[in-house]
Amino acid sequence: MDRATYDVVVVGGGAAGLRAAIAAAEANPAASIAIVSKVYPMRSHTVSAEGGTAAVLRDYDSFDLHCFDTIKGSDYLADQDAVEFFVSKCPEEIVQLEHWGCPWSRDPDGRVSQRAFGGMSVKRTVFAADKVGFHILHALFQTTMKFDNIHRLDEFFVTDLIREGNAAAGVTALDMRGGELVRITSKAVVLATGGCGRIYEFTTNGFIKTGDGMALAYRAGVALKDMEFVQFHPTALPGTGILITEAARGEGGYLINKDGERFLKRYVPEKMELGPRDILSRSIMSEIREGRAFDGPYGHYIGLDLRHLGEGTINTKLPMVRELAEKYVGIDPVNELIPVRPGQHYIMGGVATNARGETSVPGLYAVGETACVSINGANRLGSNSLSECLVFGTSTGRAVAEYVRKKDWPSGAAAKEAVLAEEARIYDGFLKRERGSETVAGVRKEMQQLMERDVGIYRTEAGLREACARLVSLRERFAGIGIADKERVFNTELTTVLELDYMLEVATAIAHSALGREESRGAHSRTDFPKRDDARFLNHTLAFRADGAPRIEYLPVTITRWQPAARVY
Amino acid sequence: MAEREVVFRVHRYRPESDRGPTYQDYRVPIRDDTVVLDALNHIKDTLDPTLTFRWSCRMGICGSCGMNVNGTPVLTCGVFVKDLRGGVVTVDPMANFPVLKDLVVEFDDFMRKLQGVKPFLIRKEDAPLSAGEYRQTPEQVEAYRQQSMCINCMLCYSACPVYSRTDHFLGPAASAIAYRYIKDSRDEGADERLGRISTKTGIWECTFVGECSVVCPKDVDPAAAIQSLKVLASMRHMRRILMPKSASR
Amino acid sequence: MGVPREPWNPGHEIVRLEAVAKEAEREVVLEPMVWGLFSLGGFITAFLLPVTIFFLSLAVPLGLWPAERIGYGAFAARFPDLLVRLFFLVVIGGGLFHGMHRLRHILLDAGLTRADTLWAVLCYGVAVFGTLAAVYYTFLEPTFGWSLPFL
Amino acid sequence: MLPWKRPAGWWLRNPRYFLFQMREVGGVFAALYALVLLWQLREFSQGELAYATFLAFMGTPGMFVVNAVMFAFVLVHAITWFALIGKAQPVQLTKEPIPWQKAFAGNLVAWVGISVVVLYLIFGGL
Repeated sequence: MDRATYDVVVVGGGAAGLRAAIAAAEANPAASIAIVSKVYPMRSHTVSAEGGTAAVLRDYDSFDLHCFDTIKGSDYLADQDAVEFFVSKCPEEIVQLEHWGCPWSRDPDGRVSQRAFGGMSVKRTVFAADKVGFHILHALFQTTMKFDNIHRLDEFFVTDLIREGNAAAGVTALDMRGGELVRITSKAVVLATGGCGRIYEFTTNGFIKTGDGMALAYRAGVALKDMEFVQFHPTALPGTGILITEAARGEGGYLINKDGERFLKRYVPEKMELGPRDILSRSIMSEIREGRAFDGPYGHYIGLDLRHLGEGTINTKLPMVRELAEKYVGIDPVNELIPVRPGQHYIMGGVATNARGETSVPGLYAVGETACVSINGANRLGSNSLSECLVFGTSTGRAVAEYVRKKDWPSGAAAKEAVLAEEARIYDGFLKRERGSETVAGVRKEMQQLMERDVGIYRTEAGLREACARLVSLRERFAGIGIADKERVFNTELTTVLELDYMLEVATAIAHSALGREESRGAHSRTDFPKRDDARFLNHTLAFRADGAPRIEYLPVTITRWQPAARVY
Repeated sequence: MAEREVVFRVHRYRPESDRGPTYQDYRVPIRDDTVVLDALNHIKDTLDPTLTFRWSCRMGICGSCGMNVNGTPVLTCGVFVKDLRGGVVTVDPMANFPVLKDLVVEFDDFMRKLQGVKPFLIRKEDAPLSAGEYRQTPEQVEAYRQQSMCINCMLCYSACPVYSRTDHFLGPAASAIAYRYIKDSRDEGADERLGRISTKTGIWECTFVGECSVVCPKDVDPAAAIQSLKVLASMRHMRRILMPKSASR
Repeated sequence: MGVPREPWNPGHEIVRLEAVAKEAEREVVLEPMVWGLFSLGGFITAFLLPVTIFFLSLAVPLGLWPAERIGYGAFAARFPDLLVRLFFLVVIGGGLFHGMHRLRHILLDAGLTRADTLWAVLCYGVAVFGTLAAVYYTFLEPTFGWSLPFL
Repeated sequence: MLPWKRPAGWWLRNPRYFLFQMREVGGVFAALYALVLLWQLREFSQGELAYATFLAFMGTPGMFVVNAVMFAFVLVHAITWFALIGKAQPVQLTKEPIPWQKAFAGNLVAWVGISVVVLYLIFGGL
């Protein structure tokens, strides 16, 4: 039961968390900032982002156009004031990262290159070959090493928020290597734990993306906003779910059905392969349903054709695509089609915040995929999410630096109680459980299959009701999970149980939010309500944790200059 | 796809109950596309939930799942079981690091060394953001691209016989990252970094075994980077002897 | 290796930059020099030594050349040539600095790391002494009145 | 937390480690032969008789075997060295880096050329 005290605790060491930590460290050099992450920061899932990050840098482009693309892509559910703020801040984040050493791909004149991306009207996506997330993450991570006031607590698994009065006052965490439950007292907490893709069976997300931050905020009474909007990326490798970047299409790749036809001409004739992700994923599902897909050991798939790009372009612009295809499916994209199918990729929803990352709890902030500001609305455009992490990472870091300047230190009394309660819950509750009737892998698998089937690309009222009911029974079965590993040091069985706990929380919010939205908008596609319904649902969904089912409320979308219109590509 | 069973001999070490390491055998059903990490996850999910290892992205970029498989350091997400020779697959934690539990090792030592080489751009004066990006041609990016690919997976340290005898040796990955910044046309910290790596805790222990570059999953070629650093450091040293005044530039 | 875990101390992984900078001040002097000589010696031996061994030690016993090609007379005829003397000096010095550096590292690799200072003194001592001896025999040895051409 | 102990025969565990050790030993043989050369110069300076005795000793079958072994190891050293210098190019002379295989081939050609020149200039022609 050790303790530590920091002005700011940032939970999560991905792009958003690191950017927030650096911004806070710069804005308030007197403040001490801890990055608390359940993995070493360079393992964070930002590392897997491939395609790029959007910003208006050239004369042919404009802030208004980027705003419009983003808002149209969001199916008019984005808050337009937030989008305008976001778009205006993207360019300086690109330059900032460049100044911190990020190896952006360059034009011959030495300027940062830009490529085409789905749903973007012009070449707007900055990239570093196709390892953009990797380079951003390592540039940010290595830059944090410059700052004396940024401390890292690597491999600390956060179990709960500490509150004093109403305000956030730190976190309790498992020091995985020491095997201790510890309290980390702070004036403010920033949640930057990424998304929750592991709720789904077929996902491009890493094992660590279990919605921890969302669940922590949700339990603290903060609303989860727009959780029904789950993005399915059109091109993931069947079986593993490894992501094949949208840049493959941005650089000119085709999607082909088994008849060798570029079938997108029937769905998005204007944009073809550069249509938004929600529409492309549904188009692929239609092809599969109508029997025009290939058949493989992991079900139906369609082909991503890069052969016409030539070996040179593939090697310079898409080296990782080639590496992944060769290494993981034994296919050389220079000569063969890459098998792909849609897989869960991103969640537009998240902890309800404003553009400064503030939640309804004083001192509690959220940023990145964990948060919902919202700029992504019902469907995020490819390459807006890394920019989102950077822009709102900065604004949140600055906001929290300002907040802790004025805020008094918490007394610490609440922290002592909290850590005792957590010890009872985790050590006496979970760790002492003998082999129960259920295993964590079994319950997790059922949840994933359930979400994939009933809360996936297509949804119906019957399916969603079924999902909500079965999540309740899964919650009951969760209580019967036994833990075989009784050791405290690096107990990954224990942490996967805690992660499943978080995931069930978030899955429930997703299913109930989806049930409430009786329309089809962006990534939320109800076969029983196939039309967008602006009269009833030009609103954000807010899900509050409550006994039994979550309480659902609605909040109007902020419209500034772009009136909702039909979304045709 | 046909299934068959393969025996996995897995290193176990439970710090709270074991005196020393042991091996435990598991029979795992294998298909042609099963990677070693899949087998470990099969063990964890269905056979023995106490088996402990790190993993996340399973696409060879996060660097979590490095282990010694049949004695060779690999990312387990990228090794097909069907490609391994011999009947039994032996899985050990990465060599040369303290073992925390089962297949999990501690490498805070590397994190200190990484910090030591100042892995960030050093400029005499930072240009304001409003001035836009520093210009850099594609050729200038190419000069350090290879070394910028390091994912810190630690396979090179596990393969390095020099690190295994001399833990103060800076080691492959940290050296490669130092070289990456030195070769970056935007950076002005070469002298500082060469000074840092030309110390007792620097690069001089390297005997160019070259195994780091063989096991590197991202073709970073740290062995070559260290040789180049040695040349640069020697030249800097000679310059400081011959021209002591200009050396501190 | 196997450093015992410190008492829980959040942020203990962070090494303060000043501490790193202090460490960096202690640059080594010997290593860049011996490594430079080792490197240079590597080139010299790789390019020049195989042909030398072959000519002086293997070709005659193999019957490829008559014995007088390496006999006293032939040697005495070639040796006054400055280039020949330089050649011998360079091959001997290069071979010694290269080989002795590697010997030191072989000893360390064999696990004898504690006596590193001793190995360094011995190995580089032999290299320096041998090179000085080579200077003596190529340019200063008085029997035949050899001397530097400009002395 | 177990301290890791390197097994004593680590360099026999994989062929690359073994080749590395052979390369290192090859370097040591270069030093040994340098000492032989030094000895040869010393005997040469002692006059015709001493030099003849030296040559006679070097001509014995036992010494021939020793010399042949030294030659073999020095060859290993030379060839591995040619391969390595292509891999570690600190100075890039051309626009595109030269692949190490090409550098290796170039080094071999240069080596043969230099050997011929040495035979001609130092050892008195062919």
